[in-house]
Amino acid sequence: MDHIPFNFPFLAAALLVGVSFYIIIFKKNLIKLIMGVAMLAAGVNLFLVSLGFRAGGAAPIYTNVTEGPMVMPVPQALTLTSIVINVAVLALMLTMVIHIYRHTGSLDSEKSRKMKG
Amino acid sequence: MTSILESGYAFWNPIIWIIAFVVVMVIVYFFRRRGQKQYKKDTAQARIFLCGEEVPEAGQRHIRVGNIYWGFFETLKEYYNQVLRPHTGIINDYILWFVAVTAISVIVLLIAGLAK
Amino acid sequence: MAALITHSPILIIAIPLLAAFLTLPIGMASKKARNALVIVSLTFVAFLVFALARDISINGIHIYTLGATSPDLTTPTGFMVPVRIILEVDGMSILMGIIWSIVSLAAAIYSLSHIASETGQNRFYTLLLLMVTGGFGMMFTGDLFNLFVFLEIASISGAALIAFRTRSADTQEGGFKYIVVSAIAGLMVLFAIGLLYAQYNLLNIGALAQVIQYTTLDKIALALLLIAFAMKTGMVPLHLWFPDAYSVAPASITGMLVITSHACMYAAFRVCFTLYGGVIDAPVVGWILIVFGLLTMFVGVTMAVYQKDVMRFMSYHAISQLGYMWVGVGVGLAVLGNPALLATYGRDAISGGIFHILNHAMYKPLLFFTGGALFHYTGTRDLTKMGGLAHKMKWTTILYIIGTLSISGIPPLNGFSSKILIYESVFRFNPILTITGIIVSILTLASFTKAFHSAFMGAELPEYKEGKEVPKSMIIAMMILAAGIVFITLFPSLIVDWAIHPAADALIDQGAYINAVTGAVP
Amino acid sequence: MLSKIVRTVTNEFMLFILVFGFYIIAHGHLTPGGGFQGGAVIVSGVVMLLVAFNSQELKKTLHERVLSIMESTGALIFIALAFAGIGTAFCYNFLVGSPIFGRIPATGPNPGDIWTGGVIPLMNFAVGLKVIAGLSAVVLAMALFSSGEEIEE
Amino acid sequence: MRRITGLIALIVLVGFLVWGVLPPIMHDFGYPDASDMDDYIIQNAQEETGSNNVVTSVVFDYRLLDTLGEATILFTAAMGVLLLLRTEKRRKEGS
Repeated sequence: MDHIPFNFPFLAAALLVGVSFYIIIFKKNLIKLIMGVAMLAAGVNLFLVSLGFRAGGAAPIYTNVTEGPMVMPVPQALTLTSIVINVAVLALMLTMVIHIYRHTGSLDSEKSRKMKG
Repeated sequence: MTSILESGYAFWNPIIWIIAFVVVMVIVYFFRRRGQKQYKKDTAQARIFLCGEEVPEAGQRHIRVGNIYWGFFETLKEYYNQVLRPHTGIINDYILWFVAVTAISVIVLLIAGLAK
Repeated sequence: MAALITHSPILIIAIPLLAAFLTLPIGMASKKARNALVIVSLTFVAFLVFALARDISINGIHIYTLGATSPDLTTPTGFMVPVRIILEVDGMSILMGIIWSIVSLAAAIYSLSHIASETGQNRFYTLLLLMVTGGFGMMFTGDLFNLFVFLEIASISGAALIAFRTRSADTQEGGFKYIVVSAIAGLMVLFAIGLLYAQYNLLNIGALAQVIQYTTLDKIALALLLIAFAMKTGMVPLHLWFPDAYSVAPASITGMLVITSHACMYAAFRVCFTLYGGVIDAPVVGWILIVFGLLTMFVGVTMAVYQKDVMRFMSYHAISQLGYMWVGVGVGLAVLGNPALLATYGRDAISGGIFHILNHAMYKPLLFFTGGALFHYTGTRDLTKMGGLAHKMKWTTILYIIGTLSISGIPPLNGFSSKILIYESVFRFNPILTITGIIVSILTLASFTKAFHSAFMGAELPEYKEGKEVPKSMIIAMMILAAGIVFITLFPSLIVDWAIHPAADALIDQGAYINAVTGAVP
Repeated sequence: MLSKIVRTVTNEFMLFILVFGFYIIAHGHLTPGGGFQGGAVIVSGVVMLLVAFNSQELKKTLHERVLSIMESTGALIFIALAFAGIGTAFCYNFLVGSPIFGRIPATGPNPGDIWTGGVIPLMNFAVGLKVIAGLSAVVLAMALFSSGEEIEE
Repeated sequence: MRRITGLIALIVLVGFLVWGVLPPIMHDFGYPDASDMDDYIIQNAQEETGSNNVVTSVVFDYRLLDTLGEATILFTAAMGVLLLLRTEKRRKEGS
């Protein structure tokens, strides 16, 4: 199989990181901010898992596999770990946002702010 | 002696410092012994004298934190206006600072790499 | 005993984990048994840490390969690259481990009565033990991705603990800010790990340090790693989340969070000195650290003078103290490539920075604990509502005075002995740094005097007439840290010779770290 | 609480979801999958139940207390399996070559044998138990809290 | 003002990231530079761990401590969520 132009998966991962940073910086809604964090995690995971790809490689599982090169297993393991970590982080973030909304009645990061200076 | 800390120019020894401190305290106590003899506690001598005025209650008499170092903040008002501006308390700004500082340091590192 | 020492690195990580998994079932049965479990496990871990420290002072770097046929078999036989996760404990790691064991034990003892009136204590102690696990893992691991995992463990449990008091909105806000910042910093660390993995197909720090090239991708990865860890540390201008998170947490957790930020600082040092040590553009990175360190010192202390909330006030002081460490170690990093200057003052500067980490880890949790005692007594964190508390809280007052003198570098306390190391070594690099440090120290003393007057001095206020001194376990926890302060005060050079100089040499000597992994001759 | 049709279909499908999830957990060392993936599949079934019936109905069958105990149990089994290898080294796969799950498969492509993998299948089960309990506890707690009534610990 | 600075910083950082992952600097997608560790694992995973699924053998044998930490993080998150969503009605020692 030939080269994929512009390292497209890496490029997509980097652009996904950029878009999610845009969301995190410029969207005041806390739920949107959490979505931005989730997208950031997705971008990093896409980058990690696409690191291990080898052209024409099969999944690194020997059960009834056809002979040939195999893609790297370690990035897939790292991605699995990072996915679970991000699930945990998102669950906790959403819990705190629920509480913030209970207390302040607002999801705007500027209106629901108590501490400054 | 396990207390001598060799630091660049000189050394630092807390034991010697403490000994000197105790000696000075002894001298101070000696001077204090030779003070005014006919001072008696719990008499009119011990009461606070405020130009003959009535001394206010404990609650009013206490200087609260807001009033301490008023002149300091008055002098440095301009500085504090500047330094308080980034402390917005908005989470989006925090991440914006992170992105900005990361970008700046990447630029610095790459330019330094080019220079050599 | 020998087997215990051999396995101690993983036991130190795994025993708090096991205790955390056991806390909930046991706590449902009996409260006393749960508290006993927490205290006993943390005490045993502290004992293991000191035994390991003694072993390292004798035999050098302690290495542990997980899952291998023999713990010291770092690379598979007949293969040059480490495949499994390797724990690597050297002088610097074990110093951080000693700090973390002492402070976590003190915090657990402090919590016994500080949160006695709250619900959900089983889960509180579970998360506390998990946080201890994360901290030890960050300090002892020799694997980049493993570092990221333990960083996330410490961050998530810390965020949940910050938001422990759910009745008020600001705790939730502080916890939310902390976890968002931690998640983004952790993801950037992960991105940098991916950049390194893409080039060298390695995750072990020592093996990476052997083959790293300092290419463009490595520079981007270095910037991402350094700034992400610095953000977790609370370096100006990335410190904005710091007071929000630290001021609302329960005081015992705040004391532990200080050490987690030191652990992130340790990770940043590990990246600069060990991972990139051979190839790094030392003066540039050193000056980056120095400039941000100066900003951190000055902005932190000036913001602290301005504060009226006792915990925010102390959090800003924590920020400004972190600046001393950045400056000291940054100066050492700036002259890393120059052996003559390194021998003249670079090593002293690094030692001063690390010594300040130790001292700060003793007196800043103590001050946070006294702040928590004030909160426990008055029910508020607002200094404007306090006054005349010294009449009731005698022990707290004495301990607060010890911490204040120590943090403002008043001789003969330990803050002075580390600050004089930093001042005199940094002076030869650039006098401006020393002058700034002295000014910051003066402002620190001034602001703590202000807080002391407004909280403790003055006549007894009517609203605080009744009520008595805080419970005994809080006093004991503060006493532990005060005892550490007094010991370091009396024998500074003992500490420096036994703990600080080995740590500084462990940072400087990159070859030993690499050899411990790859077994190659330098 | 949705209509009767939805509830009946959910009840029927729950069985298949459970079987599929346990299949993924059990064959984690032979085919793509493992404890986390299978656990997530089963928790998706729990979420389906949560949508079909409301949280109060589900609370009668799933208690946070039981779920917490289950999660702690899974975690304890996991770390105990990791500790068990400490004779050689922590996390050592001590069951390879032993009668339990001890067979070594033929190198290279092979049809696969369920009786291999050493501690890996056991750890898959422990992690699966943990993920099922933990995630469903989280989802249930959030649903109960946002539906207005507080959970009891 | 904030929007301008934010956009500039964002574009600079993401520009560096994109520039870094494009071919001259990053390796071509599908043709990694080095793969010693992964080749070793692919070759020896079956004998050492007895598992056909190499990813599972990495997750549960070679990098088991990461997986332990990952399970711990899930445990932590469940603990944290149940801690934060606990009842506030009972003032007595709860849980």
